[in-house]
Amino acid sequence: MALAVDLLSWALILIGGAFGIIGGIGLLRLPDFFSRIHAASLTDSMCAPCIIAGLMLQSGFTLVTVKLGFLIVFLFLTSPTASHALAKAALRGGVESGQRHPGPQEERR
Amino acid sequence: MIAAAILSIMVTMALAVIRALLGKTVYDRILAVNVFGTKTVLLIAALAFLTGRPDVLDIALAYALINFIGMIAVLRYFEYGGAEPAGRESD
Amino acid sequence: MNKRILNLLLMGLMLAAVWLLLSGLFKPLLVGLGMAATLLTLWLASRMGIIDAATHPVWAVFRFVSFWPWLTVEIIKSSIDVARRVLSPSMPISPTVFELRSTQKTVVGRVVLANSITLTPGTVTLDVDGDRLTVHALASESVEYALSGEMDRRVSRAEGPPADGAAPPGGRAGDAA
Amino acid sequence: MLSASTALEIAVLVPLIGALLIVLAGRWPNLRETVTLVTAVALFGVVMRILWGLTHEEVVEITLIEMLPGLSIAFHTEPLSILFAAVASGLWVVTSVYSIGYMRGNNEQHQTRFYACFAIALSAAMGVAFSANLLTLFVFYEVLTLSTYPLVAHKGDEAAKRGARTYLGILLATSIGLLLPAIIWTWSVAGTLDFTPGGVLEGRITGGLATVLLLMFVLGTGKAAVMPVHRWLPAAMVAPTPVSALLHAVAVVKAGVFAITKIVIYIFGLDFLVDVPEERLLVYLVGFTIIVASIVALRQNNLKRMLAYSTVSQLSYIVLAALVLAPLSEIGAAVHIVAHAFGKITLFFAAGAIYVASKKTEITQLSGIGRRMPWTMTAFAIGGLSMVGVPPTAGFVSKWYMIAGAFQNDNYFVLAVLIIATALNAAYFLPIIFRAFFDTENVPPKKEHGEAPWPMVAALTTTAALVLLFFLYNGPVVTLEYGILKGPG
Amino acid sequence: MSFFAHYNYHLAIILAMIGFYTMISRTNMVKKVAGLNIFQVSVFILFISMGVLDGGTVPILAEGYERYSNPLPHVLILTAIVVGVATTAVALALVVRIREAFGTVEEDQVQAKDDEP
Amino acid sequence: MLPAGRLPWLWATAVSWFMLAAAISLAAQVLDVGVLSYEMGGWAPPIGIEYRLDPANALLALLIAALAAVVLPFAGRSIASEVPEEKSPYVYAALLLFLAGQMGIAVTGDAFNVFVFLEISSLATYTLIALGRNRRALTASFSYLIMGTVGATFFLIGVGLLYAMTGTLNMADLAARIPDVAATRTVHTAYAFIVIGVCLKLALFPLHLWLPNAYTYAPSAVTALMAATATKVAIYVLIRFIYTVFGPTFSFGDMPTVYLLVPLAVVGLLSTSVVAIGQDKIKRMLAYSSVAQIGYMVLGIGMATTAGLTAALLHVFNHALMKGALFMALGCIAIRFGTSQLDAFRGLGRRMPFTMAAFVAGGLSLVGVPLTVGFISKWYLVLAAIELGWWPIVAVIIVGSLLAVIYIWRVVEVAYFQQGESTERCEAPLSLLVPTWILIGANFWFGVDTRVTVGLAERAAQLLAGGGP
Ligand code: NA
Ligand code: NA
Repeated sequence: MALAVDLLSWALILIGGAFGIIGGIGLLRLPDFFSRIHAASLTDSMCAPCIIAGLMLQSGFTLVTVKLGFLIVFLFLTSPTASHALAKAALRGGVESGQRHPGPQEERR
Repeated sequence: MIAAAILSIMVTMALAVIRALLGKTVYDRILAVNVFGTKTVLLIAALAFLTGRPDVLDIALAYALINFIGMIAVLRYFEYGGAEPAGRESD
Repeated sequence: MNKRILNLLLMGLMLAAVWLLLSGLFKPLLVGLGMAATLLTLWLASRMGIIDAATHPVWAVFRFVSFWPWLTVEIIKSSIDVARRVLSPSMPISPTVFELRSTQKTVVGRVVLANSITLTPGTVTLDVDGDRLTVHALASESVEYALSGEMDRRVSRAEGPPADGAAPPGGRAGDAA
Repeated sequence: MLSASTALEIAVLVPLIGALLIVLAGRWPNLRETVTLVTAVALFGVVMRILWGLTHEEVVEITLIEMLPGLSIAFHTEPLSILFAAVASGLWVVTSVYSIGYMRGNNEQHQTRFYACFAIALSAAMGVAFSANLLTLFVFYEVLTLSTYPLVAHKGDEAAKRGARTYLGILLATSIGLLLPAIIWTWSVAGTLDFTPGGVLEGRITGGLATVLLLMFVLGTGKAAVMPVHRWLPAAMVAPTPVSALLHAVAVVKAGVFAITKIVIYIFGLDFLVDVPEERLLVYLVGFTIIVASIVALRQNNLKRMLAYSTVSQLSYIVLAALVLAPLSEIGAAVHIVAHAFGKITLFFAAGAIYVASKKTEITQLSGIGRRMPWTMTAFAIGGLSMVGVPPTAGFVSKWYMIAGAFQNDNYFVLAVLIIATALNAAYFLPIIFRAFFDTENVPPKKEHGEAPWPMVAALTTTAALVLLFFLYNGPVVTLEYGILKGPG
Repeated sequence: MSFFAHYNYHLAIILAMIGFYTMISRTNMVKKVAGLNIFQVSVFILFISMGVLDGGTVPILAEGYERYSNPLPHVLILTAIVVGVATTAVALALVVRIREAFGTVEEDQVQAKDDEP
Repeated sequence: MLPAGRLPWLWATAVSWFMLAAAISLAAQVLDVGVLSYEMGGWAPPIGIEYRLDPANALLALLIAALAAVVLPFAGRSIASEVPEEKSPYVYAALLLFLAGQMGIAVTGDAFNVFVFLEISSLATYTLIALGRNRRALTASFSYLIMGTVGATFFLIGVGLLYAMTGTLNMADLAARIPDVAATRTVHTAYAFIVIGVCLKLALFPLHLWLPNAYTYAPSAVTALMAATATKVAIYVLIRFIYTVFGPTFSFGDMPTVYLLVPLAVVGLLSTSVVAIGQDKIKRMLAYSSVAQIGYMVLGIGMATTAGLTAALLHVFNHALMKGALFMALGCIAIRFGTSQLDAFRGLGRRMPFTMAAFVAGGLSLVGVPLTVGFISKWYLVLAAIELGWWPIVAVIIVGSLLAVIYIWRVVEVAYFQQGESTERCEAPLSLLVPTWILIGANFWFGVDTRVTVGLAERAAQLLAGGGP
């Protein structure tokens, strides 16, 4: 059982680390700002939770686990907020946002 | 294993720094700095395990908080015309 | 009983719990400081008008419990998709901006939808204006999926029947930030 | 009865209180001028009391304030002090009478300020006269400069302001830039600033450095107008005539030459300086000033400017006499302070009377004026002859002692200077006197005029009489001044 | 290897230089404040790193540890950080007021507006 | 939120008087029993913070308290006329914070604590300057903030390095331990950082650029208090570190302090005096004059003799009196005309006779006329220079006085010899005049009766130059 938990923990940490690096690569490779937001999102939504979850499994069930849980919740609440705020500010700031989908859209404001 | 986590986090941070230096827009830099910040939180958490002093986790929490607030503050600065010359409308 | 008082009490309990958990120390001095901090926060929060008789965001957390596992799966799926696009030498991306109509009736519901979209790699909410969401997608494939309204429906379902926190019709749902 | 030490204490105070009362009485001109006169007479009385004390062996020294050990504001009496104080306070009485006529006759502005500043200047002059050490001398010297600035700038137009600024600039710059460092140097060498019979520097400083120090004192005392720091004096001619009288005769320039004489006698000491050969260089500088200023005076057409350069040269007589270092020449220096004061004040009073009566300022306009203003021009002639040194005037007495002093030391350079200067003085005063009495009027006056208002005529007649009287009764003064030759102890 | 022996010093110096350069070279007042912060932080890091003991652990008492790093620098720097935060707050408040008064936070533009009456 | 109006002022004034009473009683105790020591919270140094009072800082504490007790009554009307009413409570809060910081520096015996108090008082100062009427007050405050923080951080670096070398922050312990490690590069670096940092705070030329604007645009009462105390406290810190902590042997033997301080002081006092002559805003003129006067103090410190240090300490005290009085006189004028532009002075000699008389009297003291305090400190400075045989320095001091004559005279001429548009009397209210004249009176009192100041300064100088705190 302990081995299974350890294995799961290592797997989560590895996956998290991998997604972190991929996000970093995306941050560099992707051509424009709004695309790069998605790469950052990768590190926030995948890398961080996976690594923290992996650490949680390492620590057993103690106060440390609870604190790590807090960390996940906190990151989950703040990271979309931050991304959204950043995207919105960039939109206002006049950063080119890629093509518009010819969907149900009207003139905004 | 935790060393591997730390290593990958640091690689991510390095990539983020490169993006922060490259730009092009100020928002790119803020994005990169934000990524760097959240990865710092992870780094601190991982280091807490590596050194066997989980007390340090509190710092990770505090850092996450500061990172978020700092990010919003900087954005508000840019949103409400810090970079632009005066007279821009803000709502 | 006054609902506002109830909300205040609940918030206070939450804050106290957070304090105790984070501190992990039960010396009288630290507990006392924690109580002082809790009361100060409550006072500030009520001065800022965060707590009123109408809603309490804490309920939302429980109400949306059924929604979380689905979102987790969604995040994993789209993470793999974005990772594939980033790593692929040809980088098959097609950044697109599109608009989405949300069907949620509460402010909290709309916030949950917008944040879920942002939380999911590959899409990010740029702007919220009333029931219209402006969304940026890394690939145009995500557009069709998002427009299909799967996530919207699930959020609405989790949100349940409109309670006292109904959004004013056509009014601003408020920014996520 | 006033004690001598109290008299010394209040000598500075009396004019100050007078100034205050003048300001308070400013709205009532008659009262204000009465206050001025009463103050002047009172001050003269106080000085006479001190003089009486001195002649009765009442030696007084008082320390008002001791800021730091050895550094104090203190007064004392000695023959030179009393001479200067007596001349200044006595002539203030006469000048006050004259001023009343001049200021009213000319309808001048700011008369209250004028009388108040005049009184403050006299207070400062008393401070300079009775100062017991260099610091006190310096303080009152500067007060004198500052209090006379408004007087020089009295007219308030651009020319007056420019002149006044030159006046202030040169006097302050020389005193702070040279006199003050010289004082500090003296302190650092001698450890005291007190005026001491026999001097304080002997044996403490080499001859060469002593000469440099003396040069700093002579040039730093800008009021003595030794070239090249004489320029403030012609510049100050923008002032009203009573002010010129104050500057040239009553207080200001006399404070300068008085200070130099006092420093030579009581800081350096004659015995010390006689043994310093380099000191001769200063004698040349001063002699040069006498000759050059006389030549410049000869070339002037403006009467007051001519008188100004005459003052420059006459002041250097005094400095020269002091630097000759012979006992008799020191007496000559002291006596010439008196003689020049009487003579020069007469000349300025006359020039002012001419201006008030006829608005004439140039020498060439003066042809035949002697017939319209006989009293004035007679007084002018007496004053001019005193400048030349012709008997029976005061100027003869002082020149006599100077020449005797030069013989005492076999100083032929000084003799030559005195002779040439006398010739030059004659060359610029005598033509004016001839022109006034023997030429016919070439410039008709704007309106018919006779003498100036009576207070002015009364004043200038008095001073002219003093010039003549001093020739006859100089004995007490000379006897008194022998006191300065008393050695230490 | 004296460079690496005192690498904390060198890092602090590099940071300080970055902050100092920012402060001097930027006309934007917010960036100046940012530079000032970097400069201050470099000093904080210097201080804290000086307290580190080889093999010492975080100076929080815990079971099983004998060797702790010196906590005094931490305590001092905590104070210094508070002072720094207060300074930054005042600086930013000033910048806000300057923008209200001059309409810009660029130093040269402020200067230009100052020369107008 | 805060009650506006007179209550805050009354409170602040009461506090300042209480502070004065405390400072007097402390000074009396110091004179009675010698050095006083107090350990914060019962923690002994080096962990705890020690407050320590000896003659040097007793004099400083007395100076701060006395000037505060005079300036705060003055501040009532002055602040009311220059700062919007709703903001005036903040002024008094910041003023008290400022005083707390100043007092803290004066009494603390802990090097790090000096930094903290330095910053506390500086933060209050930034706020106070920014409360000035003109919008330039904001930029003035901002540049002061940048320079001041850099200075404080330099100081902190130095203190940190000292701590690394000695393991203590207590100044007395530092003084005892530094000689053992004095030969190391770290201590040399620490010395350089501390001296430069403090010199930034005290506005030694050429690090003075923040000062003129700060003094010019701050509210008058604030300028008066700042000019009187803030730079003085920085001077005190400089003296403490050069003479007590590092010790004269190190500061003047191992380090080229003389070659750093004396040339800067000389060039500074001459150049800023010349600049002062060219100013049309009198507040700015006096600000430049302050930089020049700081030059005199640093000159005294740089002489490395007891005589020089005595002169510097005397000038610290005396300059506080004269500049406080002068800036208060400007405050009297500002309350009537809202400006200190030279043009506004036309005819003021008649319109505000008492204010202008105070200005002239303060100016005389600034020039160094005998019977004023200015003369006493300059006299001691000259004597100290002569003692060293530094004749050119004597010349510099005299030329500096001459330049002061010129810039003071410019004002006198305009005020007394130029006609204003109006001749109506508009004398400042008594609540401003009385404090101003109290300081003017002090200028003459301590210029005549020098026993107290010279005595204390000499004792303090001997103590400091002797090394032991
Ligand atoms: Na984030
Ligand atoms: Na996303």
